[in-house]
Amino acid sequence: MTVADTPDTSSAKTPKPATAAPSAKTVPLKERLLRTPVALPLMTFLLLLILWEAGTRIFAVPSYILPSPSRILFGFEAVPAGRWVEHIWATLRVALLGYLVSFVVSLPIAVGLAKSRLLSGALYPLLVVIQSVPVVAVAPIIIVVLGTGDAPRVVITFMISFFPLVVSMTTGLAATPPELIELSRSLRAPSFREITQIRLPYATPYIFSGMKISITLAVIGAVVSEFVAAEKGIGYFIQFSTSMFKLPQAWAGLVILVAMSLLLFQIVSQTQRIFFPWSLPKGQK
Amino acid sequence: MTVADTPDTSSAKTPKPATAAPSAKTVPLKERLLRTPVALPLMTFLLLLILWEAGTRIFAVPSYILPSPSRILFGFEAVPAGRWVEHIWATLRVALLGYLVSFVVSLPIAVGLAKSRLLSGALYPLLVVIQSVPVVAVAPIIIVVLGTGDAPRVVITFMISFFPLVVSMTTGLAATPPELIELSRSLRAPSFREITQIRLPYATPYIFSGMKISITLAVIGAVVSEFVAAEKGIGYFIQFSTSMFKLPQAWAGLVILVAMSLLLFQIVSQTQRIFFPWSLPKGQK
Amino acid sequence: MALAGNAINFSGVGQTFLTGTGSLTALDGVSVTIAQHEFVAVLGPSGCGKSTLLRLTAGLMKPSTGSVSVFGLSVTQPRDDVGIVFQKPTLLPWANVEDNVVFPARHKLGRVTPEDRAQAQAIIETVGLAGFEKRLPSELSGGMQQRVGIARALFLNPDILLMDEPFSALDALTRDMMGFELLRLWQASPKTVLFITHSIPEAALLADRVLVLSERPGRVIADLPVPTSRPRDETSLGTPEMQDYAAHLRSLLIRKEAA
Amino acid sequence: MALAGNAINFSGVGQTFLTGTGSLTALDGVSVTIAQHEFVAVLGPSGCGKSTLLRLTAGLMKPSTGSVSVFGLSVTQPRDDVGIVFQKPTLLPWANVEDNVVFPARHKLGRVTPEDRAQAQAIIETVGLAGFEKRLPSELSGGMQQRVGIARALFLNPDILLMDEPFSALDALTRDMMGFELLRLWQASPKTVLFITHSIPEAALLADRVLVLSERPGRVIADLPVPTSRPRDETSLGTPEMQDYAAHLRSLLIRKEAA
Amino acid sequence: SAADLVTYQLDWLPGGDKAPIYVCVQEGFCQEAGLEIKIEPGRGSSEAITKLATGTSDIGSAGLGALMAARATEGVPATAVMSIFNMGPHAFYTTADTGITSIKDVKGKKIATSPFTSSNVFLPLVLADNGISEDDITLTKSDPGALGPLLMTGQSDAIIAWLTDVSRYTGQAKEAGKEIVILPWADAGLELYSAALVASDTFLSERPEVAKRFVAAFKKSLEFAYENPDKAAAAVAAMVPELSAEDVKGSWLDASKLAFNEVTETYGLGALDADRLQATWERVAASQDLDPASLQPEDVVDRSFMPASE
Ligand SMILES: Nc1ncnc2c1ncn2[C@@H]1O[C@H](COP(=O)(O)OP(=O)(O)OP(=O)(O)O)[C@@H](O)[C@H]1O
Ligand SMILES: Nc1ncnc2c1ncn2[C@@H]1O[C@H](COP(=O)(O)OP(=O)(O)OP(=O)(O)O)[C@@H](O)[C@H]1O
Ligand SMILES: [Mg+2]
Ligand SMILES: [Mg+2]
Repeated sequence: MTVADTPDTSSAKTPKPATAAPSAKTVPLKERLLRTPVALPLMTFLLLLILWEAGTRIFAVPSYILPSPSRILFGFEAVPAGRWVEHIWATLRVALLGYLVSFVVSLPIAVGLAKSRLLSGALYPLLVVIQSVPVVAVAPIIIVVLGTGDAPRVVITFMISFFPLVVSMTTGLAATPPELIELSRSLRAPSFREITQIRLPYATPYIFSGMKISITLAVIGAVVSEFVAAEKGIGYFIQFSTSMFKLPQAWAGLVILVAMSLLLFQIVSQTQRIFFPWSLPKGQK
Repeated sequence: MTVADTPDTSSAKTPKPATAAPSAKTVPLKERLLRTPVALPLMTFLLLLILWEAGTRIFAVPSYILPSPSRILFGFEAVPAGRWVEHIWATLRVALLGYLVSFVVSLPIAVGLAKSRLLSGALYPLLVVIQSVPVVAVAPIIIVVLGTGDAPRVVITFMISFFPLVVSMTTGLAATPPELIELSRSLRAPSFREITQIRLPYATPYIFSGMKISITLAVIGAVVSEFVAAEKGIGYFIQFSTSMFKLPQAWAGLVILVAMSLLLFQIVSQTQRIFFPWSLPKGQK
Repeated sequence: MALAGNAINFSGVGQTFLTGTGSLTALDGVSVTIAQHEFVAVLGPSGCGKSTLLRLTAGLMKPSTGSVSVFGLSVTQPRDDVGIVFQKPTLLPWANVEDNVVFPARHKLGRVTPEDRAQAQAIIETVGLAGFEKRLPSELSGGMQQRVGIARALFLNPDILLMDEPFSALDALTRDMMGFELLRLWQASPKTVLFITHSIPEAALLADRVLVLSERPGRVIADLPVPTSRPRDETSLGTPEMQDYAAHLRSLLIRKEAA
Repeated sequence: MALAGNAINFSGVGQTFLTGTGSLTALDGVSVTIAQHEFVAVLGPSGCGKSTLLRLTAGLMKPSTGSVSVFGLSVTQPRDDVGIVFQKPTLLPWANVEDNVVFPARHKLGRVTPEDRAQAQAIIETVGLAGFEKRLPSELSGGMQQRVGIARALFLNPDILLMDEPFSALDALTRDMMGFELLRLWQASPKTVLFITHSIPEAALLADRVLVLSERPGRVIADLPVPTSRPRDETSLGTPEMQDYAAHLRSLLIRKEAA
Repeated sequence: SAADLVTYQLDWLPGGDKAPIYVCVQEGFCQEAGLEIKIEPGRGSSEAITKLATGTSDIGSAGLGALMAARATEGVPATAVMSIFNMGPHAFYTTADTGITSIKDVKGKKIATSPFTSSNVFLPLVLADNGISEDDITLTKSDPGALGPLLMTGQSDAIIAWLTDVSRYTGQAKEAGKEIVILPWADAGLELYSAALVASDTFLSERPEVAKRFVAAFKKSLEFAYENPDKAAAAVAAMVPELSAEDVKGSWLDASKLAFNEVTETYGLGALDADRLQATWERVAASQDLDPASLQPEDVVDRSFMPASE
């Protein structure tokens, strides 16, 4: 029998005993790095940037195919800061509004789907339909019906981002242990409290899993909606710059877009970490 | 205290006692309907079709805004059947290949994310980046690098459909009860069997939740990839017909697309129902 | 203690489940009456349908055959005056001990008053969890979790208390202590108790009457009043009368095995 | 039975957990030696660290202070020759009874031979689950699930068997039956057993030695050999010697309460 | 010997306005020139130019303005070898009931355009030429498919679209019971080249003979298509099953006016006149905010591949 010298290296899964409880402050560097949610991704990105810059230089990649990071940096200067802010705000506003609508609409739908098989049979296919309709095909109706303000863009964002929320919420709501449902029934509590006080909290890990997917889809949705109807926004800016062959500037837009997605994703993740720590799997608290 | 006459109406959640075990064959109509996965959605659709047809007729909606179902029917004739098959096959092939790639790529990534916080910190943001880059912006590189065959389209489909799989799989893999992980560790089983024999089966409900989202995204991905680069496929056909102002024909394509999504979604759902019945929430078996 | 009227009545109760591989009869022809304020223990081999009997009483399930009535009314849905301790603790993982205990108030009525909190505090002390009010269930041992479940069932001060092996996860000491505490509570504010257990001494010590169920399908094979009068204490079990009684219960359970 | 050499050795073992609200010492200065083929029971109040002690022995955790060794080697990771019965059944919900029992073979070695299946069948019969081989855990009662867990731990025929309240969910009958069955197995193929329980009679009936732990932080407050020789049966508990022994254990547990 | 394979890049999806290349294949002009053609649909001029620049395609149609911008900003290795449409296709479409009869009338009106059409960059110039400022109109941008509906439902007073779509919008107007009115920008002074035959520099330098043969065959096809619109339509419909000959014919007739007109009569078919090139570049530079000195328009073209005029 082999007995390893370094014990318990794979113990990330078990509750961590405080091996050195009194001197708990001397957390090893590796641990400290892991606890900073920013340092590690940042390092990855720096590495990628360097590789990218080197790659485009070594292989002399023409900038109309892939501009180097340094050229993209100049792309930011192409547009005054104020204009950037306008673009960012336009996209952010639509993404957040669409996300909100998705959430607000998904919740009752998921509750319905989880509680009633009749509804589930009738509604699920409809949701799949909405989810799978390409936006271009229905853009004319949406625009004719909703005009050209934020409304059509929010609806398009909703159409693109709501589905993962519904699926995750429904899965989560149905995953509640039956004993707790029996407890609720035995208390003869109103049905909505079974939802709000038992099923929803239990569904929290699932809901956040859906919210993480949806938030990035909401940004994509906002961008797609800008392809269809907009005169402002990062998506519009990227497409516009591309059609003008101003590629470094288009890539600058892309960088901002990606940063926006990352930020929103982090906000959702951190919301879960801070406000719903019990919903995180063990070892991630 | 009120005691209702019709007992136990909300007992869908508790294990169903065989109230009339001997005459179990006389299942009430409602139940029988619910067990047919086709009848109910079909009825919903018929109802919607009738409303749609009536609506377009009563309000005389011009067909360049919203064609009526009967006009869409004529849209199918615009193209010979053989050509439809070619289009469908082109889209289906790319969607399925992209889905497959998504699955195959997501699995090891999710395992890595679930097992290592270091990897998780470095990789998650990268995934969000890939997920949030609008395809149009990077399409030129993809096409230049991968040529004009199926490859760029499969990659685009992958980019659009892999994220929900990774998120759901990761959530699921981390949700395994710690006792079972202890059992695995106490057996000193190779780490991959902890994954294949414990974590993965436990993650099954989450994985299917992700797979349901992803399959419709794979279809969307195939369609989007056809918007960007293709000479065939339902997405191409819809885009083409729209740009030629042939709305009934575009809607015919849309109908086929939606049918394809529904079918694939059903296949995923039924796969879970038939092969992994224990992974379904109680009352849906 | 005065026994006034009937609290629970089973008449010809049977329960059959549909399983993946056929059907399974868990209970068959159970006819029993439990008087108000009576403390009835149920003994029986594992899988004989004890939990099922409790679920039927709670109105969480409808019998396949026969009928269950509580205070003269047929049980068709859960009632307000019934508290349940489940076989598994089934706590809310996100709520601390105190919040789990006051959960019935929050869940049923939608609000928690300071009186509720005071009441919860008293019960938490009774079950020996003082000082753990703010702990999450995941930070408690298995036995402590079960005690939270008991506290929660007591919280609404129900007329009928249904307990499904509430003490099986407790250590011997806590078990005895909780048993006597339960008796004290029961005497202070009289309740009808249906108490499922695997322990013959526990049944003999706590109950007025013990029902013994057969192996599946569960039938009542004995319905025996406990021969000793109350109040009882640890020594009560030592009397020859009680030793005989316990031996009889044991033999009933074993006889079934032989059959 | 010959006791050859030391199987398990705890020296100065302490365990401290970091919790959300500070740190919590579960075990403190536990120094005990268990000989090979010895059957040792551990008694102690709920939450005193019994499960923690077992986890340390299994190599699933490293002690904060002190060291644990098995067969003379410091425990730094799980070992092949240790079988564990967990406090919760922890079965695979998608696998039927038989597949759960043979799971250690499938999981450790990647394959299941016909001999494995035959072996599993024998053990399933031993734990009284014959006829339930193809049932899923969700179709079993709580007690039956726990028996599957015991069968699984016995399957690899380990030298050391760690059992965390294995019988607490069983009915009295099955409990006794399983206890004697465990003794039979232990005598037929000698094993070192560390047996956590809440039941004094159970500890006295099964063990060579009983360790009593104090309330948290758990310390060994007594280490008492059982006075009766083997083989034992139901009547063994009736002897005055054993009555005294049980009373002594009880007083130790209660004394702690008073303190 | 085997025919030379040439990949032809469309700047948009197949359609009537792309008839010449289909004629070249179907009527055998390309085959006669020893060429085998592979037609790649495109998604806009910039995308087509990128594909040509990277050598993914050999030659194709793309906006000359877009090529100039791509040259000025990124120096892409692609060159125009022949003009196809020598007039801008841009126009206002309106309906008779709006009372708009000239470009000057759009002042104060609601106008819809698609978000990324090249027309948008010329709009300020056209408006300025007609004494209107951008603030005088309400411009909304929406999906091309929505423009017709917006016009027909009266949500917009006019839309900006291309002259290649006359027959399609006329069809929609008919369904809506309205009469379409078209105000081409070229009539109001916007003189510029639009679609041109653009080739990859690699293609031109590595296979100049093939390029010459192709340009000649293409020119022949263009003329043939103009003279035989029915056959041109049939050629497209034969290769694009989604299109019927009637659809194609309408849009080819609309489009061919951009290739055969008074400019053609003056300079000849396919010609790239230096002055008109300069005018085009000035317009492009002004509209896209580029330095006029950053490009010599002559650098963008290479007339040596044109067949000597008969
Ligand atoms: N929902 C269900 N579906 C199918 N079978 C069930 C269901 N619930 C219980 N059973 C079966 O009914 C029988 C009785 O179950 P029950 O839980 O009432 O037993 P029990 O007497 O409480 O057992 P234990 O003492 O082990 O808790 C068992 O054999 C069990 O497998
Ligand atoms: N992972 C952990 N994190 C924090 N505290 C823990 C952890 N595991 C156990 N504890 C605490 O350590 C103490 C001892 O736990 P343990 O499970 O060993 O008790 P036990 O003696 O087995 O109790 P029981 O008889 O109720 O099962 C308890 O107070 C428990 O709350
Ligand atoms: Mg039970
Ligand atoms: Mg324990």
